[in-house]
Amino acid sequence: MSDMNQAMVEKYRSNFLKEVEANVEEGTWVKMCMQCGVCSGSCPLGPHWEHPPQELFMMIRAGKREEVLSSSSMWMCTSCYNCIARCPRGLPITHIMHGLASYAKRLGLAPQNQPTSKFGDIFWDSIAKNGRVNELKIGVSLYFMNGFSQGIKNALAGRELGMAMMKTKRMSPTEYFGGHKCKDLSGIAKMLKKAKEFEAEHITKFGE
Amino acid sequence: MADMKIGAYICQGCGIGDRLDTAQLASVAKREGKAAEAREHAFLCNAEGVKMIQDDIAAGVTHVVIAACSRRAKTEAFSFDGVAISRANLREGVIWVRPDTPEAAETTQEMADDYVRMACAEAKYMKMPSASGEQGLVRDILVVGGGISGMTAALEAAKTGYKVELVEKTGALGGVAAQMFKKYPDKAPYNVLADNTTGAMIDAVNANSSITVHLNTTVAKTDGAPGRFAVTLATESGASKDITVGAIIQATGFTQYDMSKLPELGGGKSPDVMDQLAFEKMVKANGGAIKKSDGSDAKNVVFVQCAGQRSDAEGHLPYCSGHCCMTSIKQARYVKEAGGDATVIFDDLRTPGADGEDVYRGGQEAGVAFSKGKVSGVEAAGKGLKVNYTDKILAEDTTINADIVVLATGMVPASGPNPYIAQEIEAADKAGNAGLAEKLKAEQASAPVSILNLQYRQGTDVPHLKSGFTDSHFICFPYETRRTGIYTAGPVRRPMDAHQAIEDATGATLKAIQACENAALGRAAHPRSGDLSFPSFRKEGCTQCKRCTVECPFGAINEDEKGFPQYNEARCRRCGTCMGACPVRVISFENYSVETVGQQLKAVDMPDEFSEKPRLLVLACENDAYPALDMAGMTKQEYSAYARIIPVRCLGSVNTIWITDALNSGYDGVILMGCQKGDNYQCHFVKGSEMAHYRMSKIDDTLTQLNLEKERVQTYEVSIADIHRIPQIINDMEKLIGEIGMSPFKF
Amino acid sequence: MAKKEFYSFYPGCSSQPKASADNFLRSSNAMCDALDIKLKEIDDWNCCGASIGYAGGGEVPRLSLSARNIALSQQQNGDADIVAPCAACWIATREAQERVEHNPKVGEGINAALAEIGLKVESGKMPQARHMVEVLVEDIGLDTIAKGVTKPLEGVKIAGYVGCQTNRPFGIAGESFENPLYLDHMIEACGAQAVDKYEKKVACCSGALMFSEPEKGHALVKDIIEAAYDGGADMIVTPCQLCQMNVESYQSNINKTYGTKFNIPVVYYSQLIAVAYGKSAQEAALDGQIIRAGKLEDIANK
Amino acid sequence: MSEVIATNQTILVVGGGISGLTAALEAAECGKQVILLEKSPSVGGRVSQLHKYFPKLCIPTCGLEIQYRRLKANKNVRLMTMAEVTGITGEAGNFTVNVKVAPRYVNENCTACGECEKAVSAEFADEFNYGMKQRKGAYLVSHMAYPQRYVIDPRIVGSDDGEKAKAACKYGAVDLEMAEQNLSLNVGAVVWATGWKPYDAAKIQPYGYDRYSNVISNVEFERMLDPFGPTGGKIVRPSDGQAPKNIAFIQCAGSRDHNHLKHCSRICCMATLKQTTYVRDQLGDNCKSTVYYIDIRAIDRIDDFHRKVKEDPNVTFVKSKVANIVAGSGDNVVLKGVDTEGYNRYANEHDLVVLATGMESNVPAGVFPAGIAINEHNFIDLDSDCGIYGAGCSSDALDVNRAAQNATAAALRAIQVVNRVAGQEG
Repeated sequence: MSDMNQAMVEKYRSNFLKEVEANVEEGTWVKMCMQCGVCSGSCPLGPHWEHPPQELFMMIRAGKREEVLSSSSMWMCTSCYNCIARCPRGLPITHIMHGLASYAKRLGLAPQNQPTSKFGDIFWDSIAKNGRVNELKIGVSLYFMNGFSQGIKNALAGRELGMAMMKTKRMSPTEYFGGHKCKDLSGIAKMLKKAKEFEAEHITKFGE
Repeated sequence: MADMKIGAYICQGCGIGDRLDTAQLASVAKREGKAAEAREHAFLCNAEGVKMIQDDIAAGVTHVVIAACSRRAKTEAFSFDGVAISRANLREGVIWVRPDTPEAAETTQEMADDYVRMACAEAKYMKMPSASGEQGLVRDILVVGGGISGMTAALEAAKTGYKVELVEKTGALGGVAAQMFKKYPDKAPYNVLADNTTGAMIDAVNANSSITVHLNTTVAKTDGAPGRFAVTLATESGASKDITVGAIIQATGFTQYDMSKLPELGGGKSPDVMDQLAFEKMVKANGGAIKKSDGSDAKNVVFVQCAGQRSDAEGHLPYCSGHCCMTSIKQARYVKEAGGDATVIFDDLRTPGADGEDVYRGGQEAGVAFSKGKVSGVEAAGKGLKVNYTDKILAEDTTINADIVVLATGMVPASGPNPYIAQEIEAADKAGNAGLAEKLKAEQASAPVSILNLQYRQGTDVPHLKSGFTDSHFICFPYETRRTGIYTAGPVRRPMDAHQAIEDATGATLKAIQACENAALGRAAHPRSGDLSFPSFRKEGCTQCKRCTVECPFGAINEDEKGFPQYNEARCRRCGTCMGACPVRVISFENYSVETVGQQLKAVDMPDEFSEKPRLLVLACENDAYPALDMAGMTKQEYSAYARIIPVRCLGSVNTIWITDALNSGYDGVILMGCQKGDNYQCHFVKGSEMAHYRMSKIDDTLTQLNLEKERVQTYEVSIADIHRIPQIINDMEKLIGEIGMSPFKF
Repeated sequence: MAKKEFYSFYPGCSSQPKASADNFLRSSNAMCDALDIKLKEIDDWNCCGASIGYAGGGEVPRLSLSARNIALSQQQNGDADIVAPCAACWIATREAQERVEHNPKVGEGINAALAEIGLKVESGKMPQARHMVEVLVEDIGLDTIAKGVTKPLEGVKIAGYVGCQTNRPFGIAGESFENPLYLDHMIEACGAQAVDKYEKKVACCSGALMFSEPEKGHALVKDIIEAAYDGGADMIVTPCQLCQMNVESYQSNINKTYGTKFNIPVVYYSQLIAVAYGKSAQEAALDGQIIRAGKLEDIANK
Repeated sequence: MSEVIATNQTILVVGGGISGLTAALEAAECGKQVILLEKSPSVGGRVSQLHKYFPKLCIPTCGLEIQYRRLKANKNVRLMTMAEVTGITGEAGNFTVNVKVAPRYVNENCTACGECEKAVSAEFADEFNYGMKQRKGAYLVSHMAYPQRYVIDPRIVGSDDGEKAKAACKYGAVDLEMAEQNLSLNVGAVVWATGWKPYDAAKIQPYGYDRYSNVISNVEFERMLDPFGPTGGKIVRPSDGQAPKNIAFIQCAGSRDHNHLKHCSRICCMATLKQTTYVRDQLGDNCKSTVYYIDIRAIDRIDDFHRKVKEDPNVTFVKSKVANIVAGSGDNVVLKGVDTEGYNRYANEHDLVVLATGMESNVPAGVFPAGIAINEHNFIDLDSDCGIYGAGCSSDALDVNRAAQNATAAALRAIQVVNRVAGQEG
């Protein structure tokens, strides 16, 4: 159990809802759910959700902390915003799902080898490093996300697509060496560092 | 009557002139109807036609026969003061229901001739009704019950300019409302809590010079009628006081369902399991702090909705008390404000209307937890309590710990004893329904004390509709009880919260005021609002059989010491059920009597047995069956030319003599059409249709005596929407007569 | 609304030369030239974090990225509308604005981060963030666009695939979330025929999850393409770079998995307009299609 | 109508539906002078379009017949139809009300003989049947219409039809010269009872009311049961006129929803339960009903009706707000969502969908003097001394018995104002 997780367990004994309200993006909305289920029915990857949003909200109220935070469900969110558009109570469900996912990750409870979680890291690193996405590098590291041998297989499988992209000038080998990036990288790094610190420092204080 | 002068006016408009020989109708009116004047007019309802009639009235016509459209049409044009009016329905009732063919012409004309004869006959026996003057204008109103409903009624009546006698059996005003810690605001936004303002209301009542408050007082006796209720108030000390009031509002509220009937939910087992009222009192007493019975702070409170409600289980309430979800949300907010946690376990969360969703959201914003679930039990767990329930969303059996459990038990109306229980027991015994009889006997044994102590032939209190709630036509006419001039308001009428009770009491106040005003003028109350006719009887003919006093749906008729009926005009709704009940036919209204109908059916020309022209008498309730017949005409539904339709005030007013007379005078078939009876009755006089059906079930003997087929007399429950069905019923009767043959009783 | 003198352009990562939406960038330039829309690119703009940024970035860092773009745009282009052609960029920017407006705590964090590089954003004082489509629909107007068409795309039947993020949660003013019509109207404005009742018009292409959950993504795209074929479409048009990529480039994989024979071009509205306005196939970046839009090329080459 | 006399002891009741009728009659039967305004050609309002009332399953026109008879009999009430309030100024005890009266083109000579209707040919969407049916340009709103007087549709005035109608009337009742009138009334108090309209189902985009012919609203379903209605009393699918076999009822369609009406409309649950009994009565075991709900709000004494319907094996309840509706096989549609009682996904095909659309208040903007509080749900808040009182569904989302109750209370408040003016208060 990560230290932070330990700290949170102690801080919010038996009140997971309060914890979510304090620490999760848009978490204060969770209590407003009236269990109509429109979000759950609207999700394009619905069938892949172990627990759909409205059920997650109920589980949060019921204090099922481990089950919620270690669930793969939130990671199924494709950010299609159907749930937000339809929710009769106006809950920002997409953001709450993102918030729960990243909070679970922060506490080290997110499921291991969750592909979207890993992809998220790769993506973020690319941004943090270059200020802009380096599609080629992301693609390659994606292939190798699950180890070298699997990576080769993936790379071969994806070769056709890669070639097509190159051929249509929608990807360039030069990307691998440098490629698209911002000028003020140091500034961006500073900014992100500060932002991360702020969030880390306030994570236990939001909503208070 | 020497001074009687009938004027018959035959309209030729709307195709009547084209389809009928109106000259012949006029001569029928003169020759057979004994009309002094009989005039035809191309367009009777226009200014000129109306003037023609008015001129005749000025010239001495006392009884006006309008042979034109239905009595429901052109009422503005054909309303003449000071004369009796009867209408022959030649349009909706004749030409619009008959085909415009040469073959049909003869029978259609005969139909019209008969309706003119009938209208003349009716007019001949009509008198202009006038009020009895039995009571004058009394602008004092008795309000029974000093809770929020009663106080509202008192204040509203005073504000309207009426005097109020407010009776409260306890030593203080305010009732349940006064015991509330906080309330919901009276207007939007509703997602906040407001201070209880009952105290201010009590002060306003005490300060109001038009309101006399009687504490520790009950109603020992209520006699009389609207406009002259003679009430005896009894105080705890034994003193008594007689007052006279014009109308009564019963706002006796409710008692909380006894939660000790719910041991499985911990009712009566732990002092920390309480009903909503007890919780409210506790919070109020502690100024907002939530404390357990041992005085320690309660951190977790669980609210169990629908406790012993919405259930057909023995001893439970079959209804939903409506307010409990809102109340639990309010109380859960007390807990949140005191820093605790509150969970509401519900099946359906019922917070309807504009304020309801605001209240629900308000509770959620405040952090109240809501869980759709079914509680299976509440038990002690260590120092606290444990609620076992099935979480319906997470589909699992689970438990939640609580320091206090609040059971949302229901409202039991404080409506007094059911005045008809003895009759119901008798009926149940007759029907051999032992189970029901037992249940009723138990109810009778545990009946509460009377509230009004009515000195009425039919019992001491306002009749119940269902589950002890005092009501009757609760959809269209929510205030109509079955005791004229006595209106119930608040939870005694239907489960409701304080906000609705205030609305309800305000409306009931209007009805009480209306009752005072109408009584003074001798005007009937709903549904025959404004009717001045009232029943009287020929004492020398009366056999004191008491049927009228027993069968009156409104308990209007008392008996004097000799057992003769006493009518109490102002209690009477003018339905004529008494008239229908009377075996010796001594009861009548000025403009509606055994004669006005009897003479109509006798006035019909009766072709002989071999004419192949049967005659079918249709006695149709004027409230639903008759309008449906009109609409059948408007939509050109054909029905038998042999039918002769007579509208009646209520099927309950049908006296079996009419049937016997009809059969004796050669009618081949008789059809009675009334409204739906039974639990979901639609009869505007509650019991009229039911009584009629009961009486007709006995007509068979008569038929056997005359040795006629039973099928010749049929009674139907119809609705105003049976526009296709009713003509069918008539046509089926014609067909039936074709099969079983004509009546031999033709002269 | 009238066309603005110029717009502060935020192309986003995919719409860079030789990036995955290079074909959009080129056709968009041709379109803007044809419609005389002036764009001033925000210098040194950065990635918006996209819809996957939350996983690594959390809330404040992710939103700081968009805040930086807003601040830069303000610095360079004053109050000019920020125009993004990419739905992710557009809503990320708008979300950052909303959060700054409504969540003081988060706003404080964002500005603390921006302070490190001498920038700041203020509630109520930020320029409008708009989608390129909004400019076309609201500022230019589809009628005006229709008037300027020189090479109507006659005989081409197109499924207007709006997707998610261009449509939700903000969407185009006056359009419904379930059945937006502007894209169909745009198709018709260009003289082509829009597929009526395209069932998958606003269905999700799986977005970023195409990379992490390819099988699930393929399943969604399969339905989107099938519905287009059912509607008798010659090609699909979309306003979204990620949709274009996901729907066009995995057809062969899908064919392998499902034994389908998909081979339907997926183009951008900018390419339709460019061609309809007489731009060459090259200017319209039709050579940037993995699955060539033959019918468009024929018209362009006429 | 121009010679309507009103004083500051007159009570003005605006709206001739069940609430307005009740308020007007109760006040008049207390001896007060009342003017009753109705915007449409006849009174009766929304309830006159209903087949039955819950929970008694009785006929609305049954109660209306009594109200109309009370109206005919009472000289204290003056009814003005086709009249609309355009503005109110003044204060309690002394209001000036501006009224616009649209021409009916038919005068009091009308006998409702129907000749004009026979004479004309052009047809228009029938408002009484929510446009599910056509009516002539000369028409009687319904068989129960009161006043029982025809109306000429302004669209045929100046056309051949207009002249034909005029020529067909033997009684000079058709007056094509009638013009709009504007009058101003001086009254002491106002009871506002303009009722509700069904929420525009097309706005609930996920349900595709505007895209699927077999998705209808609950008020349209109600009209299907009228033997003289658009389907001759038969429950049918609009797409092919066939009897449905599998109906879905969707609750909270536009209610309890921040995208639409935030409030709960109260009546829709009971209305749906009632409508399942229509299905049972007419189609028996040949048709199933499924009710998709969030909470079933069968308030107070009538909850037993709810339990009775639950016992019907042909009626299923699913605790779920339907996410969206997509095309199914043929003209059927598929409802997608999640049954939240234990998380069960469904994609259920139905051949008819009835949206339990909510109640939208008809309280207008820009008519009332300052100080009249209209809340965010567009209902009039009670202020006991302001002289203008919302009644029925102008004050809250109410069922019929609560509307009648509330209207009676509003009538008393109005009486208190005019009594104060007359110096009769205690």
